[in-house]
Amino acid sequence: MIPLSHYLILGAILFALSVTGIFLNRKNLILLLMCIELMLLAVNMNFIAFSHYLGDLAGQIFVFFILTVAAAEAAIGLAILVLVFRNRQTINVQDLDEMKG
Amino acid sequence: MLENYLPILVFIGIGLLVGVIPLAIGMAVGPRKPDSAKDSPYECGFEAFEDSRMKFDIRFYLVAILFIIFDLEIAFLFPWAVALDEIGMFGLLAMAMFLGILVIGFIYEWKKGALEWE
Amino acid sequence: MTFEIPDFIPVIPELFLLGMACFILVADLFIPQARRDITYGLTQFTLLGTLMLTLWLAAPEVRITMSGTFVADPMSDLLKSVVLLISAMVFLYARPYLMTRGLYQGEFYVLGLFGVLGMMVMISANNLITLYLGLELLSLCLYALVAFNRDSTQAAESAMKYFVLGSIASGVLLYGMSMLYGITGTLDIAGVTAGILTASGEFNMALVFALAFVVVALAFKLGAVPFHMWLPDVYHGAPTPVTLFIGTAPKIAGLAIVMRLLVDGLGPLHADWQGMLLILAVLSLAVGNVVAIAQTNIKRMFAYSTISHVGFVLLAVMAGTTEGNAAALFYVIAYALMAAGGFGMVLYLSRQGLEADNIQDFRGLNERSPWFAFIMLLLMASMAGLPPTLGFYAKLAVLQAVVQVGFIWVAVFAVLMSVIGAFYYLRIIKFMYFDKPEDQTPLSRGMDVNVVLSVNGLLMLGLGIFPGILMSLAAAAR
Amino acid sequence: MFADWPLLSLVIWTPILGGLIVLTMGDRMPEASRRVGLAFAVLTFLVSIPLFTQFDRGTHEMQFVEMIPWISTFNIHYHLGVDGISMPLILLTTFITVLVVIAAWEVIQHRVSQYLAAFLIMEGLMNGVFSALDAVLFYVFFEAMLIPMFLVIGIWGGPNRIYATLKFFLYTFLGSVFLLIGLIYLYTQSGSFAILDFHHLPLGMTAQMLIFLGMLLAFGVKIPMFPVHTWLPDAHVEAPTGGSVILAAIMLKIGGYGFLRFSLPIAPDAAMALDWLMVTLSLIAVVYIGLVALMQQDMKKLIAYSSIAHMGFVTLGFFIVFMIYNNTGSWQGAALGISGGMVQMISHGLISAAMFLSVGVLYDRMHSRQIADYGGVANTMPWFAAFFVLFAMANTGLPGTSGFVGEFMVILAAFRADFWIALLAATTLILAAAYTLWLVKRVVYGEVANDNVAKLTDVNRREFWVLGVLAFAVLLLGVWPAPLLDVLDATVDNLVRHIAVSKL
Amino acid sequence: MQQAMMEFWDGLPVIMQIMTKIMMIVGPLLLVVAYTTFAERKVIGYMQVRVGPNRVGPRGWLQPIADSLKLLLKEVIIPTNSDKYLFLIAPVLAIAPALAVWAVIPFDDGMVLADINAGLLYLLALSSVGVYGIIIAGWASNSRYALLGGMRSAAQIVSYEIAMGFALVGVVMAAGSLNLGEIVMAQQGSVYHWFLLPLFPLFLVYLISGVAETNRAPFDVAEGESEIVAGFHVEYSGMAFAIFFLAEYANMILISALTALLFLGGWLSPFEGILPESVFALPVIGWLLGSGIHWLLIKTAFFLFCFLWFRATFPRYRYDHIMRLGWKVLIPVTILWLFVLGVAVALGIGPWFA
Repeated sequence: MIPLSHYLILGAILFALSVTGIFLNRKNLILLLMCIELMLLAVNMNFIAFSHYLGDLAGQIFVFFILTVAAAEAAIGLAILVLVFRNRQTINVQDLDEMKG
Repeated sequence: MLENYLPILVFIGIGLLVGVIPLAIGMAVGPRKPDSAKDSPYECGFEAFEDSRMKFDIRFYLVAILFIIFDLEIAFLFPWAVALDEIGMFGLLAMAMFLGILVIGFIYEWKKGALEWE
Repeated sequence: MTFEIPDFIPVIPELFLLGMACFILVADLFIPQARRDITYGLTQFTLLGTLMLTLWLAAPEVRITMSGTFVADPMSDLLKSVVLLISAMVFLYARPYLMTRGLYQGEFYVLGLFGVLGMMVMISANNLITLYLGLELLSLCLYALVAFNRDSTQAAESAMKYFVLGSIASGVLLYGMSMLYGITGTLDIAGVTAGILTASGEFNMALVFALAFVVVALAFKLGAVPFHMWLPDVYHGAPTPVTLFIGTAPKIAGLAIVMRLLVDGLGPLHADWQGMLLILAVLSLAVGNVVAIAQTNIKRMFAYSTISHVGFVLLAVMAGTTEGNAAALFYVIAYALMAAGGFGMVLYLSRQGLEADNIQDFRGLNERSPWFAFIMLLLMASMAGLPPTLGFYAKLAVLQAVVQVGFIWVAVFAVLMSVIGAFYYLRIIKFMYFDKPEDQTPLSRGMDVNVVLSVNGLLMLGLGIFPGILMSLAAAAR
Repeated sequence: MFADWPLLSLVIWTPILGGLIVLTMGDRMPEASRRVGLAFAVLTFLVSIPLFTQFDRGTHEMQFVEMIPWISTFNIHYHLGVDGISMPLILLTTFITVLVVIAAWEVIQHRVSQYLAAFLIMEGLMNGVFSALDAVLFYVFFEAMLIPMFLVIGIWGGPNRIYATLKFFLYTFLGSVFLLIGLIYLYTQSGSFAILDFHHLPLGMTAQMLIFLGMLLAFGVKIPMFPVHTWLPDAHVEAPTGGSVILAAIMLKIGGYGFLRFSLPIAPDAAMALDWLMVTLSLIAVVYIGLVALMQQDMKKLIAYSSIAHMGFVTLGFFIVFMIYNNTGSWQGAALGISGGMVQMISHGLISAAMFLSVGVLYDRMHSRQIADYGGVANTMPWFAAFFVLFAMANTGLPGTSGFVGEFMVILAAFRADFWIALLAATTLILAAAYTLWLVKRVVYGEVANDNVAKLTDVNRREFWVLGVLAFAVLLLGVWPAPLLDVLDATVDNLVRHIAVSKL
Repeated sequence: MQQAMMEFWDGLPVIMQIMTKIMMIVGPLLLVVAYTTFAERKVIGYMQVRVGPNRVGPRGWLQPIADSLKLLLKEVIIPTNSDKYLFLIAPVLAIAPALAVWAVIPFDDGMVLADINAGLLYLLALSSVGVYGIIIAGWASNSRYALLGGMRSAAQIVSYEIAMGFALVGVVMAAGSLNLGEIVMAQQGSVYHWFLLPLFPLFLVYLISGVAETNRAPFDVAEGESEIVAGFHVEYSGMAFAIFFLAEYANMILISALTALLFLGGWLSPFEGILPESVFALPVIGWLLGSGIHWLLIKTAFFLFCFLWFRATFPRYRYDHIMRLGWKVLIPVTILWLFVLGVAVALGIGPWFA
């Protein structure tokens, strides 16, 4: 039996990786989208681990919903990405500077 | 219950091996005589003059996006289908509503021409 | 195991809205562009119909249904009604703009309706899942709406920023929720509260972590400093009608989840989150007000002003008392009404070829249209918190709550910041009244916009003279 | 017959209603707007007269009280009432507004209806300030006044109007928000926003100090006291004549009224502890600002500084009571200072209004406020010169004019406190005489200075009546102040009795 | 003897047992793949009234061996500018899932490597992984034709995967389980109990989708020689190419087997419930007519033959027609049938859902 903490640490590592990826990545928007997905997966990892160890199904149901929403989010993200590319011919993060931020 | 998955893991490993080993043998046994004409990408005889990772039709993206959405709906349908006997009429109606909304989305994309290819 | 058929009565407004949104989505496909008014009419009918249903079903007791995931109580009745009303106003103001820019499409309305549905779900969430789903339904619609003008570089860019930061916020929120779930073993908000109370001491650290994640995520969504980076760009880049939409009703829904999750759900941790909110509020007040002064684009200016208003709302929530919560509700409703009118005026001034999103565009409005200059005057006075407009009572209520819990210096700081804030609202009044107009194009929009915008502005005064009604509603909601 | 009428509400809402009516008339028929505006101003004045005639002079209790619940959540009431302090100020307001409306008759040609509406609405709001007995109601009226004034200065003002109006607004707003915090604190302590409840609320010294300082910021800016007076010269100079009149005659009095209604009764111990500060600031205002006034080249600015100096006198009268008590050990003598301050406020309301209107008369003809541009006006405008000299005399405190009564009372009170303070205060008589009379000399007397002055025409009938009525009032109050003092008596007496009791 | 073997077997470490079992699946499978290629050429040859390969070995029976030897000895060309690692990983990614899926396929009652509850889900998941091989191959080759071919076949596969998924949902609804063995057992009774009947539209959709999923004719535009040369594997040669080839045929067999399992009762005999019980008690004949692995093989072989048959018969579809068929015909049909099925299941109609 793998102890709960292992899963949680894995989840935390994934989460930290995604956050790091988001903040370090200055080149590619697609990478950014992938990091966001990774973040949700880290959360899912947590939920499933908890759900399993608590013997409560609600967490897994939540994961189901998160997955769906993540897909919808990815769809919209990609659509916006295409829009950005069409308007600017680039998906470089640093090029998104038309407005002072 | 988890032990049932061990064979699967092993099988995947073997599947990979079945891919890797012949490839390795092929590369070891086969000749290795590179020349520029042979190694250049196939262009119907033209010289390859630029990076061929060109832009491609936006519709491929569209298909990908639509696929993600629909495939996840299927993910919802599976557990429902398994439990259909137990959740009774209410379960059926709930899924009917869910599918109804899906169908509305489907009609929308159909009418909007997202499914047209030419 | 068979499912119990839930009590659908409290959910009727949502179901109606959902059904109508789906119907409009399909119906719009078969409506030619020239008859787009039908879509618009249906949308307004839907919003008003839902409003009627909400009011009709409103009741003073708490009704929990859908296996405990959905709650209808006085707070949800009040907030939903306001959300619906304001959304209807938003669509009304937006129409002339959309028509002149070739954006008069059914999708705008359908996305808007689904966004409203998302808000209603958020407001009625009694379970972390419902809360998250409502939030995402709203967010996804808003991302799409921001990018609605497909030929605008700015819109695409701001949509991307909004999307990325919004998604990160959702991720952070989920992470916090997952920890709460792990500690308390339930996704039910009331259960989470109970779980926290019974959780043993070894979970203290984890609880604070979870709390920090939740607070950060909520701050992101509300646009509190230092998590406000997306807000000015999104307000600026989005088409003005969308800015109008984002700037109004979602704030109400945002406060609703703060109430449900933070105040109710994590109520036992009040001592821990009070400090966090205090810092967020103080920073928001400072940054929002000071940076707003430097803006020349009115949408950006409103964005920073939003940040400062969020600071006020957080201040009220921070108090953690019933009065504080009521004050927050009152403030956010007042703010949504003001912002609707403010952006409504920007839309009112815009026309083919002129965005009217520059503060300079308000020059000499008093000569072009004294009436609407007066309306804008009321709106700005209300935002600045000048009596006898609604905005004053909102600030009064918040300050009262803050002083009551002994944070007198925070209250002093808040009012100092609102004096700074008054400056940039006055600047608009100055442009309207003291300067000569550059643009002499006569202003005329449809009768509907004229009337509703006027009512919106006069509401500032009307509710300012009789704020008791709204205040007691807000008080009853807590 | 008026006793059971809601007189105070009428006094507040009649002009506001009139303002809104005028506003909706728009700029198409300026003449009609003026007539309607005047009608409402006069009507309000008439309505306010019963307040005086029906006033019960024997009691300090609030009279004409109206009280209905307003915002039940916060226990806020629509609570109106007047006593001897506020009633004269309401009369002053309604009276001056009539004159302002008349004075604007020909001068304002641009957006007439908005101008008149602004003044009428402002009148209502100011009446509200003076009659509100609920702190929130007071604050609402107090702040709401700012918007019309902001617009009046900004739209119809002089070349530097935007700077002036923003400064005016932000100074006043900044000051008042501290008042708000103080009121909210008092609410959390007492559970209601009734001002009279605040009076009887026991408070610790720290709380009193903070509240007193907060209110000092609000009312000190308004009155204005040194060193937060700098907005006033700018605002006065840039404002149109009507704006200057209202500003000087009434708005400044709101500061003084605030001290009497809020600061002294709510935080008497703090006021006592800080009386040295208040007296010092007052004396600085009297002496230093008097000297500054002497240097002015601009007529309006000169009058503005003179106003500051005179208001310094008012605050001196209010806060010297504690020193009198320390000296004489009796609170009875102290009432003299407060009464004097009140008389000074009313009197200054009349005189400053008259002075600004006079300058307005000149400005309308010459479009200049520079003293240097004038000279020998008496030659071409004899009637005007007569009025101007009279008002200047009143401003210096010449016996027989209203200015004399107040100043005399305050100085008399000051002597009971401390000789040196009285002496310094008395210098105001000399200083005021110096700058005012020098102004008169330079403007009115002497040879006709230039062609422009030569072309001046004397006051017309409208201006004559406006100035004449004011002159009458100034003289009347100067020779027969008794009606005013009668009204003040009971209330001031009670106030002094109240602040004599420590709240600690 | 048998006793000794059993003891030997039980003495082996678990991992060895598993490996042995897997070998018993993979070995024959690869053999079948090899001979399917041969069969294909032969069948099509006869259909087109020619002989097909007949030189190597008796009647050409050694042809597949020769082919594989030839491919083994040819150079694996790695084009310049290609992404080397991805280029080599792609074929592995194509073959591994195609084989690993067999872990959950039951050959007879209980005769399954991994008897997991989520068998169908596993199957769906792994078959999706195959797309990666195709896309990566197209991308890594750095060739326009490969890229375009890769994109096209990926789009095609994912499009049909939706229809396929819906069809599978229908099966699950009918069977009430995701376990493939249980799905087969749910069809027990007689030939009328097979899901072929109540799920007939889904059966058709599944079969068509299966053909499209495997990029087989008439849906083989991705590698349509006349349009984009050979699709995603245009740059592949030697063993690398052979592995793609292998994967395609393994998938084909898989789809055939699955069709048999899901709709035709798998190893169940068509005579079950029709012939009297006593017949099955007979020696040999009883075994032949009764349920057993041979019935599964027969059914699989039939569908495999269909694959070849289609290729010989139908002209290639145009790409837009393929996409239209997938999205606008198959998906609506499946969704509609799911509604029908839902009502039928809820009402307990027929012998199937009672």
